[in-house]
Amino acid sequence: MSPNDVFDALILILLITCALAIARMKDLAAAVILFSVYSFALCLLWVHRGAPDVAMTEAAVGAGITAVLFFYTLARTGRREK
Amino acid sequence: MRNALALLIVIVLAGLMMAGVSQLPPPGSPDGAVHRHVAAHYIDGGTEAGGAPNLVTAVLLNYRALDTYGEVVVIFAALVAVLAVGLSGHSRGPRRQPDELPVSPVVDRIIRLLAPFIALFALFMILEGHVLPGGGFQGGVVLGALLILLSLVLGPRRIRRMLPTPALFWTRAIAPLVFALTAIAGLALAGWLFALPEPAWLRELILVGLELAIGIGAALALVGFYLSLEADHHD
Amino acid sequence: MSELLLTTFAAVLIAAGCLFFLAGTIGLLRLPDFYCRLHATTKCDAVGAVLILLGVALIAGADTQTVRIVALIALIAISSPTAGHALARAGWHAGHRPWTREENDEPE
Amino acid sequence: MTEGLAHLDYIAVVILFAIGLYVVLTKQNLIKKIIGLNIMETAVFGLIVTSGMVDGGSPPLLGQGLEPPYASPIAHALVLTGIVVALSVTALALVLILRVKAECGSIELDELLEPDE
Repeated sequence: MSPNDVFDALILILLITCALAIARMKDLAAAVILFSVYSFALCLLWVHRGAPDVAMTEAAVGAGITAVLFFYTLARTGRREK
Repeated sequence: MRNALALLIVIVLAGLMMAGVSQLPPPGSPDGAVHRHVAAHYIDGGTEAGGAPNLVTAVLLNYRALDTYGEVVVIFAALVAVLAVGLSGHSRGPRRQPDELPVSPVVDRIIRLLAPFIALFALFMILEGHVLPGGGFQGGVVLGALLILLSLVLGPRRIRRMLPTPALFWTRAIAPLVFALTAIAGLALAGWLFALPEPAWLRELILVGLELAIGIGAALALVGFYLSLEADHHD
Repeated sequence: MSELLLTTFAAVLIAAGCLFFLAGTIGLLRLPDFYCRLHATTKCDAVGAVLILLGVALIAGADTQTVRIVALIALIAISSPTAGHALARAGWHAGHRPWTREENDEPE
Repeated sequence: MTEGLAHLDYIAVVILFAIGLYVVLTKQNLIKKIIGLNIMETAVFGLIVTSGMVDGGSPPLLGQGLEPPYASPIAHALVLTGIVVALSVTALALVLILRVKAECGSIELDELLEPDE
């Protein structure tokens, strides 16, 4: 197993952990923040896969703008899931 | 009960997908389906046929320009739908207004300091997108993020004043318009839609124009999404 | 000889940066309240990342890459403390009060 | 990659997709459903980018001194368009949710589906 594989495997584990945490989370604001973390991990993986274009877009869209849009919605609908 | 049923469905589906995925060649092997057909041709074609050294841009703006046109139209349609469905001028749900926290002077100063650099970087990504990683969408997204950041710090009203409505009306549609123009120009000059005409400088000019249009369109779409979600005093 | 010296120095810088990140992460997991955790993580962001980038810049040598790395260091040095400040301010406004030993004997 | 781990990426992607689908199916909160939808989308993007990768490949940039083999540019272009469209979909869904909240006063699906007396 090369260091590259270890790196890949760690990121994949981080991704799955984040996704599971998002699924369990009752606090929607925390879920959105976790989704940002998830997006950043994904974009790390994509730089590693030789896709810098995609990684840049994902960093700006997934981690930045999506979170802002979600937060503005949460400000009006309440942050707790019933 | 319903959750258990959903879990069962998901597990069955995941099992089927696992079975399908295990038939694929392992990721990274050069004989995957993705690498064998047109991709090899695109890479061999190089800068001459593709029009841009960044092959992603070449695929987006030259080989698959029609697809990109469709996508640009999708984004524009989403923007129109958001603006139409948005709560502007309607009875709004009570917004849980946090008592106004004035912007910290530190944050305000730093954002003002950094904003020109971010804008420069976004422009660089758009204009150099056919050579280096980057391009219309990436740069446009960064530009949109910058505008959103500014409106978080300076207040949405300032941003609205920066983007006056009559100008916005046409600028929002710039990406589909420029794409349609390019398609027709290609048809007239070289015989097929989105053809890039011969002299190299003209090609590059067209590519940069397309990138700029995509970038501005994407940035304005993002700002439009943001403003209509944020809207308390939409005009 | 100087090559070796340079590489060693770069390695030391990168290792120090990683140490900062480790400390910051442990702090994030172990410290009792929002402000302490922020205190730990902001430092690892600012100092750790800058140290690692300095090491990388040393290895890259006099190159166009180095200019970009220096610009990156400047941006991180400016923006990371600002983000920490904004977070702490927002936390205070949202009603988090600093943890003190007298009020809560048991850290969570 | 070593033999047993060869399909690790694909397996992870399938797991992510399944988690997203589970969130979409079971959660009653509409915003949570949208987050689940986003996870599903990113899982699909992950699948496409991963299948476009070549071992030891470099980003598909000509004239930058990068050596072939290059990763497949088609996969990257597809995902690029996909990300931006996904964002548009998310924004539209969020605006619709705000509208539902304004009209019906709730964004929990089970409360919305209860027949009014």
